[in-house]
Amino acid sequence: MTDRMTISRRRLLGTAGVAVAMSPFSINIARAQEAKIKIGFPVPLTGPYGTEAEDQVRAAQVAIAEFNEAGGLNGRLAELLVRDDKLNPGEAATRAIELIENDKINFMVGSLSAAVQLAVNNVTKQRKVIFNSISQSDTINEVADFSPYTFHEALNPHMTAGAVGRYAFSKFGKKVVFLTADYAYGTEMVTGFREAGKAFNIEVLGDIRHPIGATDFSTLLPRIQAMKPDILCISNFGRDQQIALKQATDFGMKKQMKIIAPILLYTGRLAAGEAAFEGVIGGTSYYWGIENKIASAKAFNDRFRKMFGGKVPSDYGSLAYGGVKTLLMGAKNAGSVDPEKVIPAVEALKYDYYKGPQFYRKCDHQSVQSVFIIESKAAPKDNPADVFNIIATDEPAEANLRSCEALGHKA
Amino acid sequence: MTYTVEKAAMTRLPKDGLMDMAYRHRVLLSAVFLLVFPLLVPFKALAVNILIYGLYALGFNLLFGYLGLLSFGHSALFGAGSYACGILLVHYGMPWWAGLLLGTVAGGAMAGIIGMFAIRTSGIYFAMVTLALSQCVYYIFYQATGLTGGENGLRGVNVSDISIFGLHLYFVDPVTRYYVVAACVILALFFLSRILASPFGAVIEATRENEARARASGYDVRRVRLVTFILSGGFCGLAGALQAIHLSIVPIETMHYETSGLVVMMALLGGMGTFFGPFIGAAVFLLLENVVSLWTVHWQLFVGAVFVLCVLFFPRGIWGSVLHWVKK
Amino acid sequence: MTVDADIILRTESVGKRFGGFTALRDITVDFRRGAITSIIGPNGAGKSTYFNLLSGAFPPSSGRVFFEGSDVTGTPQHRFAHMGIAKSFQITNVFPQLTTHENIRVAAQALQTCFDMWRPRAAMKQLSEVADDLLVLVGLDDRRDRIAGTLAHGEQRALEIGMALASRPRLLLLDEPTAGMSPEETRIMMDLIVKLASERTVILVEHKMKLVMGISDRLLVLHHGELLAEGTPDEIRSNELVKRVYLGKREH
Amino acid sequence: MWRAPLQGNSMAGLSLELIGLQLFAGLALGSVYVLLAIGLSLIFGMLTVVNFAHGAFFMLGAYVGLWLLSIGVNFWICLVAVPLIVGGFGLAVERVLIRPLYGRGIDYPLLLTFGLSYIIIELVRIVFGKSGYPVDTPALLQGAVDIGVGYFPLYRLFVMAVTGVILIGLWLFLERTSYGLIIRAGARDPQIVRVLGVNIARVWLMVFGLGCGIAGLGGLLAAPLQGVIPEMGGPILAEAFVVTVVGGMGSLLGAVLAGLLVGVVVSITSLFAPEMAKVAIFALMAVVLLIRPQGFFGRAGLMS
Repeated sequence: MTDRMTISRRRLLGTAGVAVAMSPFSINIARAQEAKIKIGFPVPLTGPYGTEAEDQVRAAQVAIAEFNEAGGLNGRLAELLVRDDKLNPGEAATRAIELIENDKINFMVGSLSAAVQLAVNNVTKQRKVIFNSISQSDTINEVADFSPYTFHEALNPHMTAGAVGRYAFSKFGKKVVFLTADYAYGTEMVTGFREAGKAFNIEVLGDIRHPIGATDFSTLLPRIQAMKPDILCISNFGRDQQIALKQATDFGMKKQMKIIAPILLYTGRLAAGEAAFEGVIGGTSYYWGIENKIASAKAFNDRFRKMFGGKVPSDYGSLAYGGVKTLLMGAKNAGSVDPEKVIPAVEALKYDYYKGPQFYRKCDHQSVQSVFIIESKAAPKDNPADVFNIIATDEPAEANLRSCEALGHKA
Repeated sequence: MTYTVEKAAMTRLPKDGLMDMAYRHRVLLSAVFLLVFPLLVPFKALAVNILIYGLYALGFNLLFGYLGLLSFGHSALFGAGSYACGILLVHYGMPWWAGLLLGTVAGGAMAGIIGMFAIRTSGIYFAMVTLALSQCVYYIFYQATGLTGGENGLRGVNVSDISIFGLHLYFVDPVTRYYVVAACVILALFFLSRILASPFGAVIEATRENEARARASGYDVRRVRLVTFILSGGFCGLAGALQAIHLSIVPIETMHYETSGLVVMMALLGGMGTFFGPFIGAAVFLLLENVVSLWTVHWQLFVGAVFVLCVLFFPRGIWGSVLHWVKK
Repeated sequence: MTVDADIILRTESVGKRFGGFTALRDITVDFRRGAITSIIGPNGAGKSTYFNLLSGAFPPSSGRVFFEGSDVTGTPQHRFAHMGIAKSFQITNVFPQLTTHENIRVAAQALQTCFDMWRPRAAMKQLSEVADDLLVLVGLDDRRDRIAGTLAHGEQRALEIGMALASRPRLLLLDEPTAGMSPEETRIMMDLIVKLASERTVILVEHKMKLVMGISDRLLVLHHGELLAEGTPDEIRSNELVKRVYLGKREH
Repeated sequence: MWRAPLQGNSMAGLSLELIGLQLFAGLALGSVYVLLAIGLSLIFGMLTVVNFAHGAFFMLGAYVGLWLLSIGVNFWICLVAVPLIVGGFGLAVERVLIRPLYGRGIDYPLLLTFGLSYIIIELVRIVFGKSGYPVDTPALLQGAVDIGVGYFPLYRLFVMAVTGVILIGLWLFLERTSYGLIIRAGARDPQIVRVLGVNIARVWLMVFGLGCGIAGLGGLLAAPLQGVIPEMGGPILAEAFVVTVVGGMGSLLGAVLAGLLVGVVVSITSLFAPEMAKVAIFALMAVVLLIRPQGFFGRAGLMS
């Protein structure tokens, strides 16, 4: 008994250490109890997506705080055990094993890259621990990687690209060139766009793959200009996206064609500046500006602002809120943390926690949800966080997902 | 360059009973130590990682510490073992032991392929050629998504039940996993110990000490290098294969050049050209990283500082310094 | 050509060019078995280049080298030890971190095994004995367990010759064996060379002509990369050409 | 399992103009490599130090520029100030960290700078944060101009021009000054310089500072192209290494020619199999090393 206490205290201090290092949030150590519901939370705190990861932690803290204030699970409170996955699947797997074997966590939520989520998922499903993934991937829906313990709160590329494609192809023309980062995220996006484009008879003039982590697109852009497309669809992530958009702007391409992207990252836009993103159209799972129309978003934003000095949550951050919240509400509804009871309870949820109505599809536990189509503004007027216009909403519909059969699940 | 503090210490002190005995029974000693080692580490998965990276550093050390060739391409050897094991288990349904065995072979084979090209060069050029070739290997594995899973990594290298001579073990259990890996590592230590004490071990030392003299004495230095590189690849391949079944995934990062840099760091920290140095380096590095990264997100500052201080003030590394001190 | 048992080594119009520079031109020499042959010449005469061709450090640009009647031109250097040719270097060349005994033991091992990774080397007793015998021969038996790098210069040269002998060569090539030695060390080395020559052929390159006159059976004189003269010490002494280009100048 | 590198329709629109433009883009890209590689090569040739922190100095240049711009310093002044500041930092690094390692073998400085790059990157993260910042192209240099085969961003032409100026300046420095004479002699044979009785320590210090300063300038120039982020030095360092090795370590002419060659190889690969652009760089290096292990203009056996 004493042994376990020391270990858990050491761990707690560790958790607190991470939290303090990333102030302003802190964990309530005083109230720490043996019977807390523990949620492991591996995110890439170090490295290029550190800012994004910090926002994920913040949003997850909001969900924890709300759950605990509402009395927890019959008085049993929840806590978040944050770990740095370093954006490395090997490290993430090690951390996931540690969280399960050592900290005896009840649930796992987290990840910011497809590779990391698949690694964590592999660990959790082998050990029968529920994992809610909060970053994009089509692969995790497929039968080979899916397990009953796998949930996917984030959008997947098929949904995102489909929504953006349906909007863009109907408005800007049929001649399309794809510029895509050469890895699963990018290729899955292109597949999604092409799939959506069938209905519009789009003509693909070029499908150019660039290596991930490219810092210069100048050798690709003249060729794209020569192809004279109506739409240039840039499917890459993070810094790749920022540099591609910046350099496309420098080459004067925005005057020649419409640039679209499956996802416009809120933090990415802030890092790259307004000039690079101006006029680019893309999708997002969440943008704080939807609060004018959606009450749950308003409530979530207000709570977030209150806890973190007026900041607004980012897109990937808000996914962490949803991911943690659904599992905790599932546990609450099930009256237990036993995975076999929590799974059906989460499956049964019809929730509207932060972005309008959502539910998990039975066969692949993919969250069916809306996709917001946004356009990057020229220059924010008075609020520096006011960077996007919402120009359309792709309402939640199972029809926008790949069918269960296509994913290899039995119908 | 010379790192043979350990051996020199031994030849200097042949009569020193305790040291001599410790030296002769070093494999047995390490086996005893590894038995209790998990109790000293915060969690088992970390202990397993230390064993795996220690083994990886051991393989690297054979080439760098004992032969004197600095490779910046060892990630390709580690990765080859990892992917071979993973692919055989996932796509061909082979048993775990076959994965480990063929992972070892794959590490050696990859070393053979890279070595055939790289062995013609030496010094900094050898480091650069191995770096370039390992990057090529990285991109090949990256592109071969059908087999390797590409950037998503290879998932599903799941080993749950294993049986050894009628003994049934549940591999997912952390304690079992640790001791299975530890057994493999002790086996590898035994092999390394035999190699170092063998006639070929003497050739390796001689080649490092003085290449021209070794050649004049009648040794085919290029082949000595190639064979040592292949042996090094075998150890690294086994380490990679163990990692695959430990994590049950093979991330593409395994092949990345940062994985090569990591092993240089560990070997340097522990003490190059010493028997236990690589394990001590791996243990200290991973424990520090674990502790510091719980304490601050800026753990890389710490890693960099340890590295710089080590180069400046402890070029012999931790274990090398200890042995040097004992020798005095 | 006919195989003459008396000829151990033969170079047939060998030459060596480095880029545009011709270091050695058209040298044909027969080296007699059992003799001490010294290669002499002023600085830059091509002595070292010729020595390196004989010892296989690099192949000639033209011509051929025959050892005991077989063509060894272009044979990799590590094969030479196995054929029965051993050499010592101009600059001291031992395994500095190994003991004196281990230095010779490793050298002796080359004839037996290289890639044996399983047997403990301690089990190969006869190699250790060979090393001990050679230590006695070169006068280092009292330095057996010293780290080679800590030996005196003359001792290291002796050790190197011991290592060369470990491959039981029929032909021993020595590149300026007394370079940098004190007069006392030089004397000991010369005695050793004469002793060694009783059982094997010795070819040595030497800068100091006076030194080798007394011990050599034959001399080769190189000048500007060409063979100037060849013969017994007496013949060389009386050779007008040699006198003009070599003896005429002040010896240093 | 292999994806076809070419999509069926991707050859459309291949014209002479495009190939010309592509070659030009390659040269423009290469000129950034050159800025990094000449420093690496200079430092290696003189000090036999493989500077793994060179990418960090590149990144540092971008951040120093960012900081100067943010406090209102004009971009044109930055062009002078940034290399001076980063070069000054380089001097300190050589003096304090690298000098104690001379004579200890070539691996030690390499390993030290490897660790140093971690420290520099993390310090920048602490000071400037983990996410990147945009850097606007200077107003005078915005837009694209017609270069005969098509339009090309003015700023990239400017980067080429600056690289040209640096190369000419460096050439004059090496050819016309006594320091330059020493450096050239030293790059050919470090022994000679020592024999000449020159205070080699001062020359080495200066060469290291000079190399780092040029890397810093490269970072500043790259900032408007790609923004700044603490990790930006990593990929370019790998590419600069390839350039240095292909050109021959220690050879300035080699660094320049190889830099442009690598740029062109990348741009031509981009035309036919863009996803292979990175592989092509390393494959080029492997091939060159196999055919000519010392690189185009390197001294054979330098490092054995």
